[in-house]
Amino acid sequence: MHRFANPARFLRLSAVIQPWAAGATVVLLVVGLYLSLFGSPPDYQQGDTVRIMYVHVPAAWMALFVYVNMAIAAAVGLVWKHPLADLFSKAAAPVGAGFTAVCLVTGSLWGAPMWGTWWVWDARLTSMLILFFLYLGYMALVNAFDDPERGVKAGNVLLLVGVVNIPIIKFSVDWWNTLHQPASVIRMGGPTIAGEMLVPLLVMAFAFTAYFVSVVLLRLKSEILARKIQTLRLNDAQGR
Amino acid sequence: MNRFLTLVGRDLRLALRQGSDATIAVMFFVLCVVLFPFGVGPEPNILARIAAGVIWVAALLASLLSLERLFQNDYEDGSLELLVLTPLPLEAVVLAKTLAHWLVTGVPLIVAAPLLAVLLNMEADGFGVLVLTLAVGTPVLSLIGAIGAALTLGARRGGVLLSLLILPLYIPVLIFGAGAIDAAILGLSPRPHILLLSGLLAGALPLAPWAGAAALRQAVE
Amino acid sequence: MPVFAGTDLTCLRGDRLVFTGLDFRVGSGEALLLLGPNGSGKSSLLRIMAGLLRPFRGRLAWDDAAVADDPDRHRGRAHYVGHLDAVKPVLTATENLAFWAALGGAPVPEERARAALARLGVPHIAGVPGRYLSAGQKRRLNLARILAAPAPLWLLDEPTVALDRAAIGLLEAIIAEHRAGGGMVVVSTHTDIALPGAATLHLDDFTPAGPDDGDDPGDDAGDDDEDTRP
Amino acid sequence: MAEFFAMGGYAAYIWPSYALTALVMVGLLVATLKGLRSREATLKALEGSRPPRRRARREAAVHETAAEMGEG
Repeated sequence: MHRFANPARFLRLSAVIQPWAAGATVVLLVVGLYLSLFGSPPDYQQGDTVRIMYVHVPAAWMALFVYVNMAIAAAVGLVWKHPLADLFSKAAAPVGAGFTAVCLVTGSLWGAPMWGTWWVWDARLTSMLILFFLYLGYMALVNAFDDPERGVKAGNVLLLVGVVNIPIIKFSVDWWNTLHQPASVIRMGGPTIAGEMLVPLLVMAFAFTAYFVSVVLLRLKSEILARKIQTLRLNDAQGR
Repeated sequence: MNRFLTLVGRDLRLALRQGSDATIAVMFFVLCVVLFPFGVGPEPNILARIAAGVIWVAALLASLLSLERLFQNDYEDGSLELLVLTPLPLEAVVLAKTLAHWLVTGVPLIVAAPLLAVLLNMEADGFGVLVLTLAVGTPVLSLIGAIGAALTLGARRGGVLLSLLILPLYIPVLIFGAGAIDAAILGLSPRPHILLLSGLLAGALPLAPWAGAAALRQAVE
Repeated sequence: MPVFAGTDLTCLRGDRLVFTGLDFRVGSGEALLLLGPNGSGKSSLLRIMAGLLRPFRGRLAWDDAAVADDPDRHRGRAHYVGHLDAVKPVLTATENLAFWAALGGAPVPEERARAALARLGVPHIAGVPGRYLSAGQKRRLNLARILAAPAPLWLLDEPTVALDRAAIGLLEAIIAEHRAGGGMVVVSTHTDIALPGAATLHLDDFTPAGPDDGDDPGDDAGDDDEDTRP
Repeated sequence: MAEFFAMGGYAAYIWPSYALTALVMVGLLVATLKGLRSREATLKALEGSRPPRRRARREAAVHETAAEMGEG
């Protein structure tokens, strides 16, 4: 892993991966969209609304997947002082936040016809909302310092604290829900997934992952350039 | 240990001499709670129903109020650098300053809470549990808040940022704190809630000094 | 006879290389004077020596034992005076000082504090709250801190700022006394300060674009993504 | 075809879901590319404005350490 620390080496590697990731994103998205909109049957209970699931559930997976990746990168950045690991979390956060937002809104759009309400204080929804706030907090913190490196490092500590807290939040919210809400009102009466629904779901999940990889590589490159610009400016200011 | 107490003593002395911190937090707490009857109407049953949650939310916000300055003054006048360089481990510095902060701002909240419970017509069964949950919960608020205060040190608009970072992490404390009181009022045992709250305290005690120290080291670098 | 030494120190701030390949050595009773223009890394070097900043590369050693192995111990034997005076406006000079003396492990902090203030020629400010002190008095108060609790290594970053000529003379005498007792001092300064027999270190000798640093770009030059220009 | 767009009567929920997802994904991509292009331009302008020899040397020094950062 440390072999890729050199920005130049990373940029070359990323230039190789980039077209493949971008290509995979396009192909998978086309196939996934076809399957989820045409190629799969409506659910016998939920009708066509089940098609929302094909963006909603992969987005939820991505929201968690991206956060876990960011936290791992934060640990690597803090322990091994790995410069690319530092930048990764910063590059990934907006994408993760985007997927979380997609998950929340599509969930709402799914809930409206199915549950008859746009929002319920269900444990799942609530913990997703909190995850969204964590993303926003991380992004605000990273961008709040004049010295970008300091922001990224503070963000790393926050990500690790968040990792400890996410299970606690999840667990407390689950508990709170069972105490206050009669379980009969809201049930995620999810259909037992049949193969013809699972396939589009997985294809979409892979498409989102490929999209994440391509965008994060671009964002990382952008971050590296930003660092370079900063270095040059500082050197100019120092007159050397 | 002596050094630890020296630092706690100095922070207490500073807080008492420059006054305001403790009184502002507790006044904010009271005002915040008093606003609710104006918002939801004076109906005693409704107030009694929401009392536990309102008092806990107000305590959360009040403890957040003075957190921003937990390390700010020391950071600005150079004391923080010197504290990093003393033989006292930085984790102990964070813990000592957090303890002083809790003594100054957390304890007055615990004292004022029963009074507010009366104003909101809370059932008498909840009073003891209210004080107990606040006694266990407010140190957790101070500890988690210390992490946020260390992280936002030197940031632009640190205060607003601090609330954005910290409030989501406060949610479990709020849930278990208010949950215990509700349980007691409903005649159930508040024990599991209080145990979970104590668990949070046990978890925050090592985590907050570690994370706070890590953040402070970066702040002075 | 303790020796404090650094070998092959490199300091990186962000992506900017402040200095590289820097060696220094301070023995018991010796003094080291850091010279160089603004931005050449005098403060960074002192912060590295104190342990506030981690060197990107290189090793600090106290009597051949790496400082990084036991940072807590190192902090106990160094006093650092930075640009900020760390004076609390609501505490009196004695209280300010006694606090740092107590943290530094002095047995009777109050007494040490008063003695240190007297030694710096400002015994009359003992009971004055920090907010009424002038810049020069605050600086003396900060310098008194290094006397209030004993430590063998003094790291002074521009200690003469805000001091008048008489106070600088006092500081010189205090440093001489400290060195006579086997202490070591590292000072960065723009003004003249008399440190008899002090070694000097010009930091601009170690900046990457400096005149003496014409070494080869290194074996990784081929990895440079921007091609070298004609 | 119209039947397909009607989505069994749930068009008002399904199409916005997909539209929003597309909007977020395309928006992020566009913002990323825009930032990248503008930084590339800034870097080019900065590098063009300095004497090449000194720059190459300093860059070499920085890259040398960056490489060590990787291998160390």
